[in-house]
Amino acid sequence: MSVETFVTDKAGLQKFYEAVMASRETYAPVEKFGKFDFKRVARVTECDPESPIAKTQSIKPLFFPRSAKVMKFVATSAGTDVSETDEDPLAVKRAILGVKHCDARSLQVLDKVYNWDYIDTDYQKRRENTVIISTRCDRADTHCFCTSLDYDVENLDALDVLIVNGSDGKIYIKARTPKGESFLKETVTGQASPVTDEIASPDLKKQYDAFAGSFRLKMDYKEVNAKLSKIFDTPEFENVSGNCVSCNTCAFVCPTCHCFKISDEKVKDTGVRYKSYDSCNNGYFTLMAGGHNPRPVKYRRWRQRAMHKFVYYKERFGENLCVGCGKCTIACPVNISIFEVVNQVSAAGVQE
Amino acid sequence: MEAEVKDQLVSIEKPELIAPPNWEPVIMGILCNWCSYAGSDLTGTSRIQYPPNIRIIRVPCSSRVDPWFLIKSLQTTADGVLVSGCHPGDCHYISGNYFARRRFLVTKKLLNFVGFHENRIQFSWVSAAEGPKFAKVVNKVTEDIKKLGPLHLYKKENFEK
Amino acid sequence: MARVGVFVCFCGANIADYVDVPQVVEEVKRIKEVKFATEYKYMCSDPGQGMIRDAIIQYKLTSIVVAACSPRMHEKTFRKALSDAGMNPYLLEVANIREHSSWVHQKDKKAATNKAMDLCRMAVAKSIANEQLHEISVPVTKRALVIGGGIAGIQAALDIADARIPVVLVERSPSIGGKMAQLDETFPTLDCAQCILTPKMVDVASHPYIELIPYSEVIELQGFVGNYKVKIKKKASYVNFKTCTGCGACWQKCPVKVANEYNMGIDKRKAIYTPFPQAVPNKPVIDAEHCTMLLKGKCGICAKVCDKGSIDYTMQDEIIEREIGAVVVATGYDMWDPTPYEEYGVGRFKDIITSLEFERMVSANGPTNGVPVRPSDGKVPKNVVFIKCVGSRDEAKGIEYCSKICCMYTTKHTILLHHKVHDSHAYVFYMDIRAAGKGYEEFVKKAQVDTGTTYLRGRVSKIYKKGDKLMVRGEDAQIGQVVEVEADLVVLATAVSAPKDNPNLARLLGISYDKYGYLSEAHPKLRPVETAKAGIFLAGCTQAPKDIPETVSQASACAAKVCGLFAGDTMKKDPMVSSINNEYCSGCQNCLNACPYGAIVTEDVAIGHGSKDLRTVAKINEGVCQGCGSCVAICRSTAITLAGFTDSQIINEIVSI
Amino acid sequence: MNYTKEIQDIAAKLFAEGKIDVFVGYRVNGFDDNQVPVLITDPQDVSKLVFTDKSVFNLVNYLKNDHTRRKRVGLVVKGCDSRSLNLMLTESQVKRENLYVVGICCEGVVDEAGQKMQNCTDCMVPDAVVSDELLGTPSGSDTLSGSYKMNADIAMLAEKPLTERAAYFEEVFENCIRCNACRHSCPLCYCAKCCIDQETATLYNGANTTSGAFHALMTWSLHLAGRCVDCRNCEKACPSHLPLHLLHKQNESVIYENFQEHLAGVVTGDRGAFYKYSLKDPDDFIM
Repeated sequence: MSVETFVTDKAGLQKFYEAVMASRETYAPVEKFGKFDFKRVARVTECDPESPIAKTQSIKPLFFPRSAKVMKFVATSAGTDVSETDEDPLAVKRAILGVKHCDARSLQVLDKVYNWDYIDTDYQKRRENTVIISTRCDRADTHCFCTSLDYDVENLDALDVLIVNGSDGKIYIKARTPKGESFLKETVTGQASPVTDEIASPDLKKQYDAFAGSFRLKMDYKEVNAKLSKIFDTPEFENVSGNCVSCNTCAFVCPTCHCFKISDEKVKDTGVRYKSYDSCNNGYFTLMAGGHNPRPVKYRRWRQRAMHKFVYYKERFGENLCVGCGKCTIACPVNISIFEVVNQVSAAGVQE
Repeated sequence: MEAEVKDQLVSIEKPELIAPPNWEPVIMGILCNWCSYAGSDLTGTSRIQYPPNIRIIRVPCSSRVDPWFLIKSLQTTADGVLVSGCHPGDCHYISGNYFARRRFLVTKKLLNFVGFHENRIQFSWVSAAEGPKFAKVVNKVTEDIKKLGPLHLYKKENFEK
Repeated sequence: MARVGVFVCFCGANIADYVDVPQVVEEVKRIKEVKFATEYKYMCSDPGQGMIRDAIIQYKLTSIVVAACSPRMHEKTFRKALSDAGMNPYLLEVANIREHSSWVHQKDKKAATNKAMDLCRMAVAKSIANEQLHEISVPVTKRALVIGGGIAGIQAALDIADARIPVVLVERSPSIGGKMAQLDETFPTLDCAQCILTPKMVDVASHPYIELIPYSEVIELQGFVGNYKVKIKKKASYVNFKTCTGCGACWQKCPVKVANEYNMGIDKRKAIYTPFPQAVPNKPVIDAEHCTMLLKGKCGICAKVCDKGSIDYTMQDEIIEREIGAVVVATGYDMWDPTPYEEYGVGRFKDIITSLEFERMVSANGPTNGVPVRPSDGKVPKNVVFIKCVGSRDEAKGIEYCSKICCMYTTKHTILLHHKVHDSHAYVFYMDIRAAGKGYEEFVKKAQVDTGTTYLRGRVSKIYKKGDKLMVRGEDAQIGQVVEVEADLVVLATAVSAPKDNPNLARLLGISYDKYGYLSEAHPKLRPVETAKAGIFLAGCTQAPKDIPETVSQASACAAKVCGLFAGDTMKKDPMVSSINNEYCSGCQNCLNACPYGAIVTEDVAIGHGSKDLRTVAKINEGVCQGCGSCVAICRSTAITLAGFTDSQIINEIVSI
Repeated sequence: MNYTKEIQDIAAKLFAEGKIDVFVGYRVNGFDDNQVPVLITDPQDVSKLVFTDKSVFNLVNYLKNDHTRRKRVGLVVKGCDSRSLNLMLTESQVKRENLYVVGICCEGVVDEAGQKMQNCTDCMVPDAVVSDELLGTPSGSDTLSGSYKMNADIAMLAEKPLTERAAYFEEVFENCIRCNACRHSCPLCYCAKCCIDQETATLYNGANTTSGAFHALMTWSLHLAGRCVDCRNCEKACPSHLPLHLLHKQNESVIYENFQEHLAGVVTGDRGAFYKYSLKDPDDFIM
């Protein structure tokens, strides 16, 4: 694979971002109330592509919106007229700046479920038309544990374009996929000069080692996977979920959670059907029409969450449904960490 | 051309949005059965004319009015709401309007706080004998809301996320 | 899937002239759920109703919208039409396109038509969420409880009992009769109060449908209209009424003397006593607070002299329970204590008395044999000053209202004084003379002429003693000067005040009372004898000060209400009442506060599939609920639903246009 | 403010005497010096308990929880927390006899950045109003008639023109992701089923749209009007860092100024402002 790499400096990077914004619809982290969320931007000054990982929402809503219109309907005595919704604003050619590695990774995980028995064409279109531009992570946040999971953070092919801060003050803009390559060809103009060599300076190695060394959380996910799959009935789930307040926010900020609910909203004769996020931690999530609820208590819902992330999804798709981004722990009002939960449960389960 | 633009109605909360030509506001009127609804009937039997913008919903008592109804009205169909009940002390259900009065004040102030013009949420006490007063109230509310222009905040069709 | 039929009425020209009815019909036909829509000249006529009946059957309609006049006008008519077609009558909705559209937008047919369409849409949307409702029928216990045995209670009890409905009459004191039994003569006719009251008292005692429980109090009331359970505490009388003949030997021999309440403490009674000679029942009771046998275990004279052996010192209070269907509260009034009038020297000067004390003195069976005397020296007074509005209409002293009867009884007192002491002279200090009532003004006028009483308009500012006389200083507003009157006796027309125990009683019964302690009627004009709680009625001064004719009328009105309530074996009630969804109720009990009728109680129920876990939730007594919906808006978790005005129905209306 | 030792002793004693099944307190969260709630059932774990000015979360939230609902609970409450406990007691959600309440005379807590929280600088009720045991020195502040401190943000926003306020709040509601964490972290949102989760189609506003969020948050704040104790659990839980206190403080100031009510939950048995009325309530805004 021929890989395009350009080298530039800080000012050049800004110009590159501007060129991206000029060439297609661009989303980037925008600060609102001290938290960064990905929004449509037209100018570099509006956004911060290097937003701190702990304060940035995931990019999931750009592919799986928090509420998506499924259909519109007009119900009159002449019949019910169901129509597709307006054009999907997320399916246009677009680029996303400032994507974190874990977020990009989450798309690869989600691809599995969206391309499974039912192909979600909306999701597909959004994926295809999106160029993901990311800056290389150089330091782990308190709750990060992506390196403990089975993918190569360094060579993530979910990123179309990777921006690397060289130790020499130089900034490398690297295409990682053919999509990224052709995109760079379109966009990068005079501000950057192409380099033919792969950037492989020992500096980068050192940088990566420093990055990998900055992780507070480390685990052997294979061991966790194996232990968890055997201890469905451990009472430890009750202990670890003890101070959970069932607020559901973990699922809403999680880059890989993909449960949803359907709701209709109608005014006069016309209505819209929405598909909106839901959470398995919600007590009513599994309530059935007849009144039966297989997960009426909190620990069972927590067990489902942990098992789905580290066992069930793995069994079906060969991947963990967790990318180690730590967003849930940061958002959690009582700082419950999925990392601690799975480790604690698997450790306790084995002792018994 | 200049003059024409000036004549155009804009939404008070979102001045960038201009009302369509011949725009007429919709006002949701929630009336208690015993005083205000009866009063509005008397307005009818007395043939006192008032603007046709109000749409009337009958409830047993002003205390039945959940602030939710006002929020929902403003979000969907209405440019303004009017809730009317019995005068203090005259409530058919003894104390209903006193409970309602508190809720109304807090709701009105809250909606105003988040950006709704206060005239979009109005209340009145109209007794069963006050047919003329009902017409006067509707006149005032309609006039007020016409001045404010169409309501765009949080309208269902407006969002796109 | 709902199938709605819409019937738009022309109302002759009333609607059709200002609303394009065919266009309205076309518009409603566009609504998905509308399966049939038509128009007619008069929907309320027989053929109009016939159209509804036919369409219900032909088009298998599930709800009906009639767009016509106000639902306050013809809702019942159309409901009946639905019933006749075998449909639940509550599946009807009325769109008010006459009072709310055609009649009020006569100058703009287009706008009126548009509005009529919207009103129809709203009614259709609401009707889709309508549910089948059924009239609530509540069984009735046909027995009434009357609390208080004054003239109000006596009249109510007799009227109800005459309709062959059993009555339980509870009186706190040993005898019925109340305040009226203390009066000498009554205005404006100067009938002897005893002469007109005692026959009624005797009737009560002998009436086969009246159970008289004297010397007792209501301590608990449970249940709801038609189905109350009352607990009555019968105080120990220490006299076996069954064997006692009322011979009087006991009280004649009793050595203990106690101030006589009946005579306002002017003379003494014994520790075993009947309140007054005509008492009903005419059996003595022992005053446990003063009887030396009960207090110290010494004496026992009454038991010795009683040849029937009716005295039983070991008698205990007794709790009597009765099932009843309705309550008449007739607890009367208290005389206001004038002590706060320090400037009058109340308490310091013996020769200042209240009007009821004066009443007792001039009463033929009173402590002074009908002659007024000065309490200080027993002399017959010559100059008597009557001061009106003592307490009444005086915000500073706490009573803002007019006591209503003082003007009249003071006039009566001037006459009585004139009769008893021919050479006396009466002065009346007054603010206004309020003599509204049949024959009242004439009575006042005549009294003024006949007695030669001096009327001075103004408040008395001070009373002080000068020798053995009292000097009454006040302003005569008519001449604008301060006047002083030398008085042998001063009579204060003290205000009527609510019984001190009324707030307790109100809480016990679950009814409301005003800031003075008077019990509150359900509506000041249209429901003056009902309370907010169904099946509890008010008679007499317990609701507000009133005179005897008014009291008697209200008592009879109560009786009529009770008889009406008991007319059938069950009561029919509108089904528009609230109900609780146990699963949603979190048991915060805020709705209990918001319900003006006390219709909400709590119960412990198990929630969910086979759960044994008990949770406290609210429970609505549909017999009591009046359907205001206050609780519904109060309930945060939407656990309460008001039939006929559900959240779904109202939101449907809101989003339908 | 450090009552770690005292609380550990109390908890140990309560377990030893068999008075409680679970003790709800705070522990240091393990990766920094911030604290998280902990539910202790094993007497040996009492050494985990701490209490300092980092003990932020309102623990009364756990009383609506399955874990504690039918157990005898010991818990630590600060001034604001105790007011929410008071309301829970008044609204029959917990039984007083099942609780052992360690009240704190609070000197204010700090946020993650170490800054004293705004609700603490404005606090009118620093001392726990419900407690079996009170730690610290009571401030002696007049909780019933002390002068009300208008929230600075409210005052600032109220002065802004309507269009600016409208734009500001539109942004707030737009950034809401409708995870309902605010609701679940609120101790007073204990409803068996929240009205916002209604299934009926026309009532339902479940979609994450700006108007849906507006509806949900407005309804929520009105349900907490006269009940909110300003513990800011909701704000701490909000993943979008929305200034949710604005809605509550606005209602609180209206209620405080217009109805002569004292602050929510200060008096046991006193219900929220919407569950009572006074004949003297303002009437001038009604035609």
